[in-house]
Amino acid sequence: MIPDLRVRLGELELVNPVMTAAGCAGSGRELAQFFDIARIGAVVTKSVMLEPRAGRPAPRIAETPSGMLSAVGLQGPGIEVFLQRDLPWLLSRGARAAVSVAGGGPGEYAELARRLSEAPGVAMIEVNLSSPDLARRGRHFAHDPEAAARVVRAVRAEARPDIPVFAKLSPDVPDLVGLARVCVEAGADGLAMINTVRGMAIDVDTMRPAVAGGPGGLSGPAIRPIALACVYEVHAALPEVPVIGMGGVRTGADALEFLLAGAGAVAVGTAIFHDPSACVRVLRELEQALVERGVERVASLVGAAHRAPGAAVRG
Amino acid sequence: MIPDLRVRLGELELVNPVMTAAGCAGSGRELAQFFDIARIGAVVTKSVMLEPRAGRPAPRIAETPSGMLSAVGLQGPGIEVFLQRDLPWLLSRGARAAVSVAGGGPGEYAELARRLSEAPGVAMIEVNLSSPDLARRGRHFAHDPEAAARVVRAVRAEARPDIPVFAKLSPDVPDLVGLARVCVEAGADGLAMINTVRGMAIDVDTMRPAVAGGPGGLSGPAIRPIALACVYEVHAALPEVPVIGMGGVRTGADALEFLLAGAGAVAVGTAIFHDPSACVRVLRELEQALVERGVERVASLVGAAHRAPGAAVRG
Amino acid sequence: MNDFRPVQMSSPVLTVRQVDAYHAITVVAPGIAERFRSGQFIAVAVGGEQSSMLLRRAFAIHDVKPDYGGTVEFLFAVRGRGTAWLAERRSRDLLDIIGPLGKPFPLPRDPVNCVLVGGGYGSAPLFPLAHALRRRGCRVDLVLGAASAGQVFGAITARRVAETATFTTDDGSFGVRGRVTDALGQVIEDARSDVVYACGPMPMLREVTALAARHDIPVQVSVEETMACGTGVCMSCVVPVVGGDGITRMARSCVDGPVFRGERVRFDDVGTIPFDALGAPGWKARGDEESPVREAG
Amino acid sequence: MNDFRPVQMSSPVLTVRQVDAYHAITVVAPGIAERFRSGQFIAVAVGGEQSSMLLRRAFAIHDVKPDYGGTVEFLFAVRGRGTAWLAERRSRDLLDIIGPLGKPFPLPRDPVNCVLVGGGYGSAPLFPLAHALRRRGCRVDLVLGAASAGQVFGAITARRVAETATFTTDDGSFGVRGRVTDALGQVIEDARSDVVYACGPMPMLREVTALAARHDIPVQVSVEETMACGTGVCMSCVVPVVGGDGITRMARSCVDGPVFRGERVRFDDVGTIPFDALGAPGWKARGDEESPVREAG
Ligand SMILES: Cc1cc2nc3c(=O)[nH]c(=O)nc-3n(C[C@H](O)[C@H](O)[C@H](O)COP(=O)(O)OP(=O)(O)OC[C@H]3O[C@@H](n4cnc5c(N)ncnc54)[C@H](O)[C@@H]3O)c2cc1C
Ligand SMILES: Cc1cc2nc3c(=O)[nH]c(=O)nc-3n(C[C@H](O)[C@H](O)[C@H](O)COP(=O)(O)OP(=O)(O)OC[C@H]3O[C@@H](n4cnc5c(N)ncnc54)[C@H](O)[C@@H]3O)c2cc1C
Ligand SMILES: Cc1cc2nc3c(=O)[nH]c(=O)nc-3n(C[C@H](O)[C@H](O)[C@H](O)COP(=O)(O)O)c2cc1C
Ligand SMILES: Cc1cc2nc3c(=O)[nH]c(=O)nc-3n(C[C@H](O)[C@H](O)[C@H](O)COP(=O)(O)O)c2cc1C
Ligand code: FES
Ligand code: FES
Repeated sequence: MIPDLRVRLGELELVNPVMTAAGCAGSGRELAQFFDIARIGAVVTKSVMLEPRAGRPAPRIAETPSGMLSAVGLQGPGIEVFLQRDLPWLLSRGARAAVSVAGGGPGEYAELARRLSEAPGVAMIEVNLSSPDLARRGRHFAHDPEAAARVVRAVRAEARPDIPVFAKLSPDVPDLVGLARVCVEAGADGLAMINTVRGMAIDVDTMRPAVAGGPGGLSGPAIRPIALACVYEVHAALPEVPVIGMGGVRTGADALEFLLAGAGAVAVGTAIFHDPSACVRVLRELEQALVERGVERVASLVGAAHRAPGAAVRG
Repeated sequence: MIPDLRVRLGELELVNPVMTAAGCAGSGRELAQFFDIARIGAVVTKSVMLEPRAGRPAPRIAETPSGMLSAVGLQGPGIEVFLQRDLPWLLSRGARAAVSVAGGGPGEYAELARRLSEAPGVAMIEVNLSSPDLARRGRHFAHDPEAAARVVRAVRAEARPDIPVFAKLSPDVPDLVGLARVCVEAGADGLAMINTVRGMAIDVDTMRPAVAGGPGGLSGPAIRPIALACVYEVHAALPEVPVIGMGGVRTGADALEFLLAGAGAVAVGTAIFHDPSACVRVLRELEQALVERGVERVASLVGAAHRAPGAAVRG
Repeated sequence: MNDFRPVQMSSPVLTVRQVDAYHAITVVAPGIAERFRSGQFIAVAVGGEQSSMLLRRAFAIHDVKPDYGGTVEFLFAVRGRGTAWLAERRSRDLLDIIGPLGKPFPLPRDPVNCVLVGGGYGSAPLFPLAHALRRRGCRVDLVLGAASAGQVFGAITARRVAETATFTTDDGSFGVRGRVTDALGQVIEDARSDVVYACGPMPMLREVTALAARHDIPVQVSVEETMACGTGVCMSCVVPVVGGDGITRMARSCVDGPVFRGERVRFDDVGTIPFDALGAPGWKARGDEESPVREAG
Repeated sequence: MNDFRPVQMSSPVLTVRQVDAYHAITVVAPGIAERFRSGQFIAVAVGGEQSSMLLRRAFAIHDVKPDYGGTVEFLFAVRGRGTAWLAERRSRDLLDIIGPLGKPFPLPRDPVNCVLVGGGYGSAPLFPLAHALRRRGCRVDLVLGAASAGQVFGAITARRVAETATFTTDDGSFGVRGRVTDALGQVIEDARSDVVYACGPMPMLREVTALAARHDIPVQVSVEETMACGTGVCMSCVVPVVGGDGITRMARSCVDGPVFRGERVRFDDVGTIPFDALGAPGWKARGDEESPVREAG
């Protein structure tokens, strides 16, 4: 038996449920040295902004137990170069290109959505809401449901109607389910969660924060339980809303956990730094796990952990 | 050089800054098989309630990367047995006994504080605010600054004036600094942070939540970066308020990280499950780290990561 | 009690062997070997110093020997991450071990007839028990079961230490087809057993306990509940157990057990908090005045 | 470019040796050995399958040999958790390695005079470079420095591969007391060096670059910035580097380097985002119309 790996997240149809997490796959070229990037469900780009961006000073990362802290600061070439160079390259390789966008206010997000809609081949737009809101002294949009809604509405209004828009949520918010609901009401076709968790490490030799500037974002397997709780909770509250689950996916079993919690697809982030082939390995392991369990369609597992104990998984 | 390990957290003076975290040291007897419990700064008890409590059904725990999920449900004997059996035993061994309390409402907390104040030898009362508030359909007190303040006020009012009261905070709150401030204004002499982080794991064989009942509390080294960010942030906002730092302390270097972030003392929790002698080992390693760095007084390091780069640590 | 308190040690691995479907590791651990009484277990740290696995793994002690000041053997089936790591150990590696842990099997004062029932790796602790009972002049009969032949542990040794050894497998690939309880009744009658000792999965223990009750003989069971620390501090390993006072408590199987009197364990309620357990939700209403001075554990 | 792309492999450890203050590990890694050009490095996963350490550790390739289809040697000082784990490997253990990574040292077309300057373990990649240069008929002089005698690596080999080998130690315990830059000027003059290659700590590279500038000869430096992936995807290893167009970009030292032309690296601004770097805060205001079509990397 070869399991059917296709998944459908609303209008977003994918050949399989494994994608890269935003900001963890370079431009795609780096990973293409290790595997054929057309084999995975989608390549999610790092968050593209209107202008080029230098990011934050080094040291930008620190290793933590089963995780890492990072503060890259969205270094990137800007939408111009992205559209001229990175997007065409991804498409030329047959990859499904999902484009993450970040901006300083709803206007910038809208402009990005418009530019992306003019280009052919954008499979999905992921709205990174953990970008600092310039109008509110750098607080993340995700911290303020109103601001998040404005951004999502702006993107949805400007994006071509056939391009699904996913809102990417941070777990560090007062009311995640509330925020999720607001984003969906503002037009998001689905949700991606979770972004990194606020954290910090201190270098005991220099006695200063290990990542320049102090706090950073915690990612990797360490945060998987947190991410799973978020996905589970949001799926319980909004079972019809497609969710891309992420946070510490390293193996096929981890991906399975997210699917069972309610994610329709999963993204692999930090694990790529450890194993550049992580996405295809996760896919292979997931397929194997389905075979072992006699599951014919991966889609049948989505949200299964919410069902009554013993309730059969529809093959 | 033998470093001076004494610390002072407001009125709470400790021979050294290492203590057990609430709920992770049994009744004290279990650990006393492995080391002399009088050697550490304090033994913090599991949260005592008015009545005996059976806790949550098994499986109560699951292992996660560099962490664990737990949902023990505050199983315990109740204050009566605690005062008759556990507290006298701790004192007979020369331990400093810090008593964590939990209740269903301010009245229960107050009653616990009163009972503890009648007993001799209680070094500190730690108010576990992550207990479900019965008046608000089981939401944690920590989720509502008003409710948290009522509890802290009630405890402070009933506790003997010479017993310091620390409020124990959960990181899963909308505004940690705000909550910290409210607790201090309500009379808390200090803060203990962090309690476990909300998380979840799914058993990929049974396809059900791995911990009975679904979500659990994530603890262990995985959450250390989150805990450090909380301590750093609260110390920055309220530098005069004593903080007991915890969350993933496993080694002396980890303890040092918390001190540098602003904690006046540290508590060891999950690491005890791995190594029953963890507290004394952490203490030894911390002492060694001070010697290596030529630091004469551990107290001089508290909050040092906030100082300007290069600012000398006062020996 | 001080003499029996567990010790934590960094123990060199002496040998790693494959025994049927199991791996057997022998470590040099004098302090543990000398304190050991049958039924006790060890808790092993897995994954090395920078391991992502924080929780200890519990294994019954299968054998202790006086060599090298004292060695301890345990055997295990590869199940998850930790046992997979253990299976890769080589001699001279160090293992961080705590033991001996838990309450041992109580031994009868008189030389009575004992039947020992094991399921899968649950057989492991029965071998040192058999020796201890034999030293007291007891008759020992063994009933060992498993899913199939490869998982029946220690068949040869079993025949040597026991008066009779009966084997059952679910698939009939070795010994009698069926479960240990299908064979146990006959053994009890033939051997005129006075007491049953059992170790294995919870459902097996429940049936053995029921069978012993029907034969009106006492039974000691060694239970297995998920453990994280093994030392009594994490409260993860609880099972509902009825105390001498008739009150059910959530007892920690690592320190209050793993050996309990079978009839005291509320097998049907494992994985729940029975409504009448001390401190269960609503419990207070029932017995407000009796002020219980003991808790679970 | 396809022929040079890095490979990921599970490589058996052949030998682990102690070399002065360093550990040297040789692994069997044919794919890496055959692609290798001097200056490239490998990224090693540490801690085994259930490791709590997620990030790879970068090590310069010190030697490749054709044995066993191709072996790769690297050497390292124990520094933190990962190198401590590596130091405990034994032969036949498997290491998960990616390589060869990064841009190699560019080799001169003509047989010119080259001086190679190494600090501490920064000497490691200079040995294969020396061989490659010698094969092209270049004169090679070596200047190797370290804090003290034990950390000076490869003194004997240095004397063999190089025309002259000069050693410096901060404490004077071996060779000349002082820093490599105290000796380098003289070597450049004596050897009439046409080009400098340097690998070592950033401050050393900065001084070597300044010195080369004073002698008006080009310098290639191999920089070391904290790395997490080694493959260009994490964006952690950035240094400010001036491009051919005069624009400063935050370049990834793992894929755009680790070898850069010395004068292109803004050593004084390492650990910052220079205000005039492409995309720095406020950068837009300065050059709004010139629409830069290249980014960092
Ligand atoms: C008192 C006692 C004695 C035991 N003796 C043996 C023995 O002699 N041989 C043997 O093969 N097995 C024995 N077990 C079971 C053994 O502890 C588990 O198989 C082992 O912990 C699984 O570890 P893992 O890393 O493979 O699985 P994982 O699933 O990765 O383990 C994760 C966590 O769950 C706990 N856990 C998982 N399964 C069990 C289980 N069945 N019982 C207790 N904790 C569990 C582990 O201790 C660990 O903390 C015993 C268990 C107990 C409680
Ligand atoms: C291109 C390059 C080549 C190198 N070649 C060698 C060599 O040949 N021999 C040698 O001994 N060392 C070399 N280093 C340094 C080596 O990578 C670090 O010493 C090592 O990563 C430290 O790991 P750890 O586990 O001991 O320390 P930890 O502090 O535990 O490492 C934590 C994280 O920080 C990163 N890190 C820490 N220090 C450094 C550093 N100095 N440079 C880059 N990343 C760092 C690690 O890669 C890891 O991701 C090289 C570094 C680079 C960038
Ligand atoms: C170095 C790094 C860079 C990231 N960049 C982005 C980004 O540009 N946009 C975004 O939405 N998320 C970004 N993320 C967050 C990841 O997409 C992902 O949500 C998070 O890391 C959790 O997944 P993981 O544990 O698998 O890494 C980044 C994470 C890391 C570690
Ligand atoms: C099994 C378990 C039981 C706990 N019980 C309590 C408790 O009774 N009261 C309390 O305030 N915190 C309790 N905690 C939280 C710890 O005291 C501590 O705040 C948290 O685990 C983080 O520290 P750690 O990572 O060192 O474990 C418990 C944690 C665990 C893992
Ligand atoms: S295993 Fe921790 S209390 Fe029993
Ligand atoms: S180390 Fe990851 S991009 Fe260079």
